Amino acid sequence: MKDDILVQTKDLQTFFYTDEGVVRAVDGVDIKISVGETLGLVGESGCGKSVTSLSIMRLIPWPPGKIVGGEIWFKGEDILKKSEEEMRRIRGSQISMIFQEPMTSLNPVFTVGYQISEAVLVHQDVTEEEAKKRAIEMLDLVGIPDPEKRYNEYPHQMSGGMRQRVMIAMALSCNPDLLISDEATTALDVTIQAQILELMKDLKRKIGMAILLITHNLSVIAEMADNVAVMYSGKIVEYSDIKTIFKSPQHPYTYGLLSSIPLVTKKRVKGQKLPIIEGVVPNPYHLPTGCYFNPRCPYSTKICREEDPKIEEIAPGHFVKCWNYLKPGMGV
Amino acid sequence: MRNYLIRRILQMIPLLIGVALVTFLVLNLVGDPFAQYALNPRIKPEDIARMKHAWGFDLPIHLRFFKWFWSMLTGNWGVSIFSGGRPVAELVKNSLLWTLKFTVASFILAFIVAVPIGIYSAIHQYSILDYFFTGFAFFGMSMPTFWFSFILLMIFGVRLKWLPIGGVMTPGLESAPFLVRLLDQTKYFILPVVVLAFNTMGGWMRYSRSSMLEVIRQDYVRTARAKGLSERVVIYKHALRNALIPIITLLGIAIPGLISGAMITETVFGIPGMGRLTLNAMLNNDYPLAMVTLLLESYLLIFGNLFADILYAVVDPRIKYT
Amino acid sequence: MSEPLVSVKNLKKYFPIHGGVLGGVIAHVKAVDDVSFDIYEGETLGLVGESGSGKTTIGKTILMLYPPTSGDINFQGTLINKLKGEELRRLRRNFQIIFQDPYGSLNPRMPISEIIGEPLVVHNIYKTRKEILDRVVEVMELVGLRPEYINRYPHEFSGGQRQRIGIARAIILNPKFVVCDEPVSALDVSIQSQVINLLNDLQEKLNLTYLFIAHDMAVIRHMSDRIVVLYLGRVMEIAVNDELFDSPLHPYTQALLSSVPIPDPEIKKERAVLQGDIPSPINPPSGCVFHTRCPVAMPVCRELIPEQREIKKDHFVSCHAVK
Amino acid sequence: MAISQEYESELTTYKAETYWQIVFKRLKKHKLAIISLVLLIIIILACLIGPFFVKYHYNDMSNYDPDNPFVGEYKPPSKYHLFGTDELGRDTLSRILYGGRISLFVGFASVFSAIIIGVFVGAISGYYGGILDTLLMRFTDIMFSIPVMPLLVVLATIIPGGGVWKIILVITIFGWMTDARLVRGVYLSLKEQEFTEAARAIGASNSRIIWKHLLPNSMAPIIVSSTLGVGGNIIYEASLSYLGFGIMPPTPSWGNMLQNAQSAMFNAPWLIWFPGIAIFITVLAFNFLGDGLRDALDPRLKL
Repeated sequence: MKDDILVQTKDLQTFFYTDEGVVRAVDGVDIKISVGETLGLVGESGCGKSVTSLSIMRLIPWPPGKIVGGEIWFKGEDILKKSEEEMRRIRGSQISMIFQEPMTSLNPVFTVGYQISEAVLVHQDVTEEEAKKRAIEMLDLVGIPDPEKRYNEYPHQMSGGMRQRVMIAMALSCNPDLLISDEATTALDVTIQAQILELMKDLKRKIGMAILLITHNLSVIAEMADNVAVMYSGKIVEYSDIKTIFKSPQHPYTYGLLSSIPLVTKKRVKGQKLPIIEGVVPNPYHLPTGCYFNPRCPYSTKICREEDPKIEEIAPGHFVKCWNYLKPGMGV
Repeated sequence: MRNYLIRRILQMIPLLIGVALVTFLVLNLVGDPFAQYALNPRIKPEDIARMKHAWGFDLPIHLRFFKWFWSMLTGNWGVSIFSGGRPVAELVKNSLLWTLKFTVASFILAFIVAVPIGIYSAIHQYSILDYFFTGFAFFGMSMPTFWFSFILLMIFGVRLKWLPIGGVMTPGLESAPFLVRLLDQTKYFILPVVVLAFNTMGGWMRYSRSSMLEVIRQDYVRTARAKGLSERVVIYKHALRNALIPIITLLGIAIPGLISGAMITETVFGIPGMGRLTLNAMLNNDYPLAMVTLLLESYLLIFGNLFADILYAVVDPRIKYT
Repeated sequence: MSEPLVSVKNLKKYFPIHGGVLGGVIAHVKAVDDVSFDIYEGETLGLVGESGSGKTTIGKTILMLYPPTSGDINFQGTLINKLKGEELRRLRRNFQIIFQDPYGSLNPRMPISEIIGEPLVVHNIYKTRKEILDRVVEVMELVGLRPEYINRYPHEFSGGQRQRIGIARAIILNPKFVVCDEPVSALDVSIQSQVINLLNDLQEKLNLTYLFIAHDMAVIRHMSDRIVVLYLGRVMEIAVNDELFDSPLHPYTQALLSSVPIPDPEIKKERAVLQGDIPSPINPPSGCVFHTRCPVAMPVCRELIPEQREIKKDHFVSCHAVK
Repeated sequence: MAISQEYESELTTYKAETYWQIVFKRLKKHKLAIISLVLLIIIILACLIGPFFVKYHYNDMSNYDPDNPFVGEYKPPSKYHLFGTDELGRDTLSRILYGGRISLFVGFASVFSAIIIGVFVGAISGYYGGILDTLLMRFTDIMFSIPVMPLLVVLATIIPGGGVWKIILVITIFGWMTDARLVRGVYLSLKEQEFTEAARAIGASNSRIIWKHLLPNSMAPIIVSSTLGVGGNIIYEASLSYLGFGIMPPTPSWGNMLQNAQSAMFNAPWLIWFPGIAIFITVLAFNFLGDGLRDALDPRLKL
């Protein structure tokens, strides 16, 4: 098992230094992704899931952001120790990334075909002709009809779903070992989202890359991921395989999230209330003492307010960061 | 693209007429310019009558406008009495040539200095050089053109005596070989060109800087980095291509400033250009001439803007298909 | 069911597109094209569709925020599309709207006392400032905002709280009918359920009628009594909640439901993925607008616009293939 | 309902700074803008109060005094005349202070009146759109297509008189278009925002929306443009005066003090230096302040 590990972060810390203070956007995150695994990273806005992925790419913009601690191991090497030049050779070839906003993520002044072949050209020793051929191949692979013609189109001539396909084609053009998908389907319509999710599953079967799937949508996670990490205020609060998380979540936050979302499969009972998590996500400049979730937690006790719990392995492969997991009366 | 161009050109027509109308009204509604001519003993009454007829002053105002506008369009601009009866067209031609020569020179100078500096400042935001250039830009923007001219004249003309303190060429060189004349001309043009360029540069630097800063923040720049492109390619290819698109509009934006600045610079340095011509026409109440120059300067501006818009459409692929 | 509270008949809303050589109108965005439905007192009518389906446009046109291109909007026996100026302004106290964007829908330069209290000022409901403030406090408590925050500005609140402010503004005049335009889609997951509960709670307490617009099928299912499914500005299907989810008849509804991911890893469903993109509403397909993506399209679908037929009781479908 | 009282205090209370507190806090980080602000206050106060404290009236022509070589025409700076004297032997310092009043007044007043016109035209045009908008904007385009300096010269010639008010009028006539376009642009984008729709939905009238909802939200760009505008107008006044079309002597302004200076270049350079520096420093300060305000009021920084 151990040799299979593709990416592993150890106590990763990425902070943002702003005028109002320091935001500990990612504060001691440990995740690992094995070869071919899909890890879902789930959390609400501002929990640090995107910052985690940008840290792995080492694309945190300084100022104001900076990776201040921890290690990121990729294929047995700490990429935080690599030079910018070495890192550049990894980006786009071994680790690729697709983003949330398909409308703004492509450069408006270059053709989509050129933008794909550019990725091939920087990483592979090929001629421009071959790169173009590869780009057209990729466009075809991601299901864009008439790829030769589409090659010469500009992003503004395409729909959001098509652009996201182009982004995927670009990301996969060098056969990466890891694809980071940062809310890649969030901005899309549900029938288009279904297309893209199917495409990603299909490509994964064909290419076999690992995926770090970042989303706030638990349903997408349920459909795609092998393992799940739940983030809250810059920390991982629960980490397990997909079935355990959905069947017996142990952290009150995970439980609250799962039970509060309306279900398309559930019959409506008029007037029935959804279970809710009270309150709002804490202000990153004024984090509560103790466990960050304690002000919203229905099971909060004295220790929760005073001390932040460590993440613990409560069952093989199931990690929870909570003082009170599985305690009687928790009702989870 | 074709539609865009045709639309753009068609939109210009009401503008051209409107500007002519405003120019006409401003200079006509105030009173009868010939009343002042009549006080001048050098002008014969029959000349006035002839001119009144030529300019249509015996017609109602709207017909007079059309008559005037038509004669403007057909190049039938008449003669200027205050310049010894020389044809207006000839006066304007000479002046326009001088104005174009030195504004185009300073335009190019400003562009090639300001845009790279602006881009550099954006890429190295908050570096020492960025601060220096920012200071420099504000310096240029805050300096009254004529005062700056005085200072340069005092230093390079009066104190150091390196450069002439006015005029456009050394007398007696009219028939000298081309190279000698060019060198001579350059000597006379250095100060006015620098002054005028300096005045425009500041704004351009700030504009290019913010345009580049805006682009650097965009998602597609992050995509380019995520692709593994080197920082050089990310900045100079992906970002710069996009940043240059709004900078092109500078070509249009800059023209009014250049024309205004030229008027003052011409006065300070004694260049017989359009600005000076307008000024003298106004000082002498030579309204017919002033109307021509004002109209021409406005049209220069309108066509400059058109040129900038066309260029914009050429570089921005998003416009081609709408 | 009794008489409808709101009745929409053959509503069309086209937005002109300017362009061409002379900058004239060259085309229209057919945002809403011949839509009819009724909303009954006390119910929640769900309006669901993807982008370009015209759901938001319908919501705003019903409230006369955009003048309709054609068609009638009947509110309690008054054709409000025929009203002008002052008459319409007077009537506005009866129907209100809750917006999608909790940031853009509150004026950043107004304290929330003014934002929430403005309807009272505009309609001259209360005369003194104290009366207005008392009423504002009352409504703030009703939507779960602490009255101490009355003098604060929108930027001091989180997204969920801003949405509560928007809700307070909408209900302060005791309207009968409220359009909820994607009220939770911009909110975080954990905040969505709070706002959903609040909306349900207020409906019960104030006897509100909702037109609930959303693109999220799960939220629609939780909220609505009846549901209208839209595609490219046209109604595909109208049915009662359970009926629609258990036995959808229109191929589009079926595909839409099948596209929704379900938060249960045990269910590995076989989904019927719709091919192709949503066509542009500027130039929608002829005949049935869905035929370009429809798995059961027939030649007739390209030619004829299907009529809205009542297949079962209270179950309307616009499809040639449904018998 | 919803939030239990116990936790709420921790959940919600962000800092309760007002908009202007935040703006001022951001502005304070812009060192040059703050220095400029202080400098401008000093300059304005000096021009307002200064003339009461200087020894010479701005129009006093000090007579030739055989015993004192520092008094008379074209005298360089000395302890008698700190900034020297001009061709008529008048005290340059006194003229600069008094002229500053005129120049600053012209700058402020013409910006103010241009804003009134510009806001009105822009607001109507942007909010109502349609034919009205087309007509107003075509007119704005036309005015924009006539180069400023030549137009100023023409206007200054044909409008009779030579006083301060005329110059203000002249500068206003061409100055309102920038504000009109600016305000129109802001209104166009604000009109699409949901809070405007919300105001219409509750039944607010058009004039209430235009003046109560939209105007306060367009203050930021107006403030920036007026700050920069004051500086710009001071330069316009100076340029006009230099060309001989501005404030007429004997009233001093920074511009007309420089009018005769070109001929004094050889023997009395201080007559060029001091008024020029006054204009330069003042305009520079307005530009820095405007730039700082632009950053501090940047609407992209979410509130």
